[in-house]
Amino acid sequence: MLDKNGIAKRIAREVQDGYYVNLGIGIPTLVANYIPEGMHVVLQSENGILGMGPFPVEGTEDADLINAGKQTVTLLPGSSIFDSAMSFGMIRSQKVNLTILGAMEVSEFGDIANWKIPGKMVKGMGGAMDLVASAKNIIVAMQHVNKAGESKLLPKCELPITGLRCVKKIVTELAVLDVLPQGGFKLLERAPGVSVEQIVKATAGKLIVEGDIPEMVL
Amino acid sequence: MLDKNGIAKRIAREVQDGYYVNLGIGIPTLVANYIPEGMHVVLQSENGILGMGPFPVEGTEDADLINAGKQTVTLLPGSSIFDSAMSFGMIRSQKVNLTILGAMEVSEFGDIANWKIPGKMVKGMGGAMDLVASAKNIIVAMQHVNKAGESKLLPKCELPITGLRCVKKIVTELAVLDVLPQGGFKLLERAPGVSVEQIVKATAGKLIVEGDIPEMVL
Amino acid sequence: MINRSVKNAEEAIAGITDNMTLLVGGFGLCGIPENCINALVQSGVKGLTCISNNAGVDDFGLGLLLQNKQIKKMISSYVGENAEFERQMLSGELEVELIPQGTLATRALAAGYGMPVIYTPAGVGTEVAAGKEVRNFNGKDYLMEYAFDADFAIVKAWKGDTTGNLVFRHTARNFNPLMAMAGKITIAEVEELVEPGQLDPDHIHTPGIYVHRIFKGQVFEKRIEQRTVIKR
Amino acid sequence: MINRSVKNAEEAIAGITDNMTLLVGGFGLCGIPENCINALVQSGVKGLTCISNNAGVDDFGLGLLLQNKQIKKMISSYVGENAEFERQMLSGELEVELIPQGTLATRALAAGYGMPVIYTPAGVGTEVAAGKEVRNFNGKDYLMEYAFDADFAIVKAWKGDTTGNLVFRHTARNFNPLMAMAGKITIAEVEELVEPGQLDPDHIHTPGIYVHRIFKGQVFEKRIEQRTVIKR
Repeated sequence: MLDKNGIAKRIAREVQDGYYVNLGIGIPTLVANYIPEGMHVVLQSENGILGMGPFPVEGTEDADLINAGKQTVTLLPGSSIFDSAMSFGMIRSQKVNLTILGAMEVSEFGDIANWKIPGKMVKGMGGAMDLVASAKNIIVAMQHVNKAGESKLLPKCELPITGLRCVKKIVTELAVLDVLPQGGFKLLERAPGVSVEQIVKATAGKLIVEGDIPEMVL
Repeated sequence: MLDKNGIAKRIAREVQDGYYVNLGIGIPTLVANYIPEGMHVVLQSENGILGMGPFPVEGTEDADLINAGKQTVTLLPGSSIFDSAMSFGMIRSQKVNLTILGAMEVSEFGDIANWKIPGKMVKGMGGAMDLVASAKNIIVAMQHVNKAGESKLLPKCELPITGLRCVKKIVTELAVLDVLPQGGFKLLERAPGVSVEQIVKATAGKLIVEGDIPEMVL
Repeated sequence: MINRSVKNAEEAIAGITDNMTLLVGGFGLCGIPENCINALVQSGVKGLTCISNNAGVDDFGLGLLLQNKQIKKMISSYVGENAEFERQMLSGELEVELIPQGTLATRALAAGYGMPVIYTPAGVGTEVAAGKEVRNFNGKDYLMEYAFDADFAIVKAWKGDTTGNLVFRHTARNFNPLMAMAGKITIAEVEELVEPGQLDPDHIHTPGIYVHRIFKGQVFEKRIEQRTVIKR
Repeated sequence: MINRSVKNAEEAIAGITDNMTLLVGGFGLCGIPENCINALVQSGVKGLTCISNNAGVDDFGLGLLLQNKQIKKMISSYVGENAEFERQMLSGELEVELIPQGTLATRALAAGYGMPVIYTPAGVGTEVAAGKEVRNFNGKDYLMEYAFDADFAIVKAWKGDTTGNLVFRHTARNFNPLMAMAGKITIAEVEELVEPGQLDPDHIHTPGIYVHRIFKGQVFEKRIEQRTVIKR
């Protein structure tokens, strides 16, 4: 079973040299910590940065320099700043290679719900609907089951959806799964110490298990 | 009867303090020479300048600094440079207060033809179709009759049109005329030494002459 | 050159009256027009519709107008971190329209560029699509979204000149150039107001033609919402 | 940082093959990708469709490709000042599609911003409207125009860094940032190629994400088409 950092570490292996990557809030943000040295990756923050760097050293933080999570950040050499129309322009025109974000639910067709729980205060979708509608490669980082122990990998999303048929891959504390175009979660890897049976039990949507499922390498 | 500079001088009187103005090629370009000292006007060039200045002093011309007529120009203090999408964006959103351009024909409904003569080499419309379709205030500077002696103020354009119902005012070597929304050229002023009869004779479209027509003041 | 400078925030907001629609620049608390917001609080203008990515926090930014019940409706993409907002929203005092962040940005761009509508895939198949035209281009569905139509825009820039040219600093750019282009009347507050010729024409983010009133803000608190740092 | 620099124009244009569609930056002879054009002449690639505001002059710019009969079709707003162009057009060797300048710019913007179509009033009621959807918004008619869909874009910038960030100088900006955004593969030639960190992030006109190959041009003639000066 993986912790949050383990999920982030596993997702980092999906990042390729030369990628422009947009990281959502939460576990996705941690992925930046596990991108191998020497791999050239540029982080996009949808409020208007390419080439986002780490948090600033105490005392150097700048109110004019924040990320999409409103956290103070830094700029790396080669970075650029642009307005929000251009930022979503490059997202919409699929120049960003990989989008990693969290989810409350994912359906076996790749629908995602991650912005609204009926009856609770709704804060808004921010840039999530734009990202999921546009990105060609979306990986979801999330827990396999919710706090009530119910699966978040469902035949159909029950919460209001954020986008249709967009999630390509899911990494949870238990497994790595592809979402197949024709529907279904194809099990690719088990987390260390996790059995296929555990994953079957935790997955409410159609799970496809073919042959031996290797344990993931981190 | 006015010469080209006279037409430009008369049009300059239509320019108001605080205006952003786009000047077409030919007579319209000359209008810049007659804007009164102390009047604050900003010239827009649709290839991407606000605050265009006069031609450069010999030896200081810069290949990277031209106007929409491809002539070398200068920048005035307070100028700005932008790309062609923003340039036509500000034209389309009617931020440019006044557009002055030449024409081959204008109809009594304000249709304009100024880009194409069938059978002759067609060079293209450049930015003219965008300008006439978007500008809220368009003044045409042209000769009242063509080289064959035929009126260019017509009931209907015979040449391929550039835009519909867009011209608000016309200044020729003979007269100043408003184009009425309901159709018709309303005669406002005669050029020095020109009689109403001369203007009637040179105007093929519906001409409206009401009361005394004053001679223009330059 | 045209001079579009005004004395202060009070003079700048003249003409903003009850029930108007305002476009407001900023992302979170970054790059918000603090001085204009404070002047609006002082003016007591009511029934405002504010189009802004966020709604400030309880005691800063648009939160101040909310506290004072001057806002009737918010059109935003994300409105967390604001208890009074939540209270007014849940009680029905405040109308809230949530729209995707890229849609918000592009509807402002459309207004500034004279495009009546834009098509975006954001929100297709979701409740955001309710009542909107869906159209398929090249096998993909898009929603038709209208350009914003607002009375005033208030934005904040780093530097500006008296002709209205604006330069933004780092991510304080965000929605500011877009809201500036989209306003029928655009008001810009700047940290530094200079004479024409002091800004490089090639570095101007918002040309002065889009800015109708400009002034040097009296105070810029520039509050940080999430101070995240690495220990020395 | 990602390194997108290539050695020279020859390496940069690799993969441009017969019958492809190219977006080409520049206005008149100002800000044209001279080095790429020269390399394309050398390459002998044929049947090109070029989307460019103008078509160069007889012996410079795209005129060189025309002389060499490498262009099948031009999509432009204005094509004067070119005798060979005129000859090929009148003889039917060269196909020409004339479109309004703002439409040209905005169709490129649309491609770069992932918008399938835009609406513009330019050309309504004219022969440009033939076969196009006309739609009325707020009492005004607009034409629906499609985003460009081109294989490559070739642009010219003043400065660039190895990650592909571009800065343009004066009116040599023109269509260059738009064509750069619109290309599936975008090639930029620059007068000065610097290391990441040497360009101010706030001054970058085209972020490197839109630029796939960048190189320092060998020679920039930067010819002036209409030298208009005031005598000393």
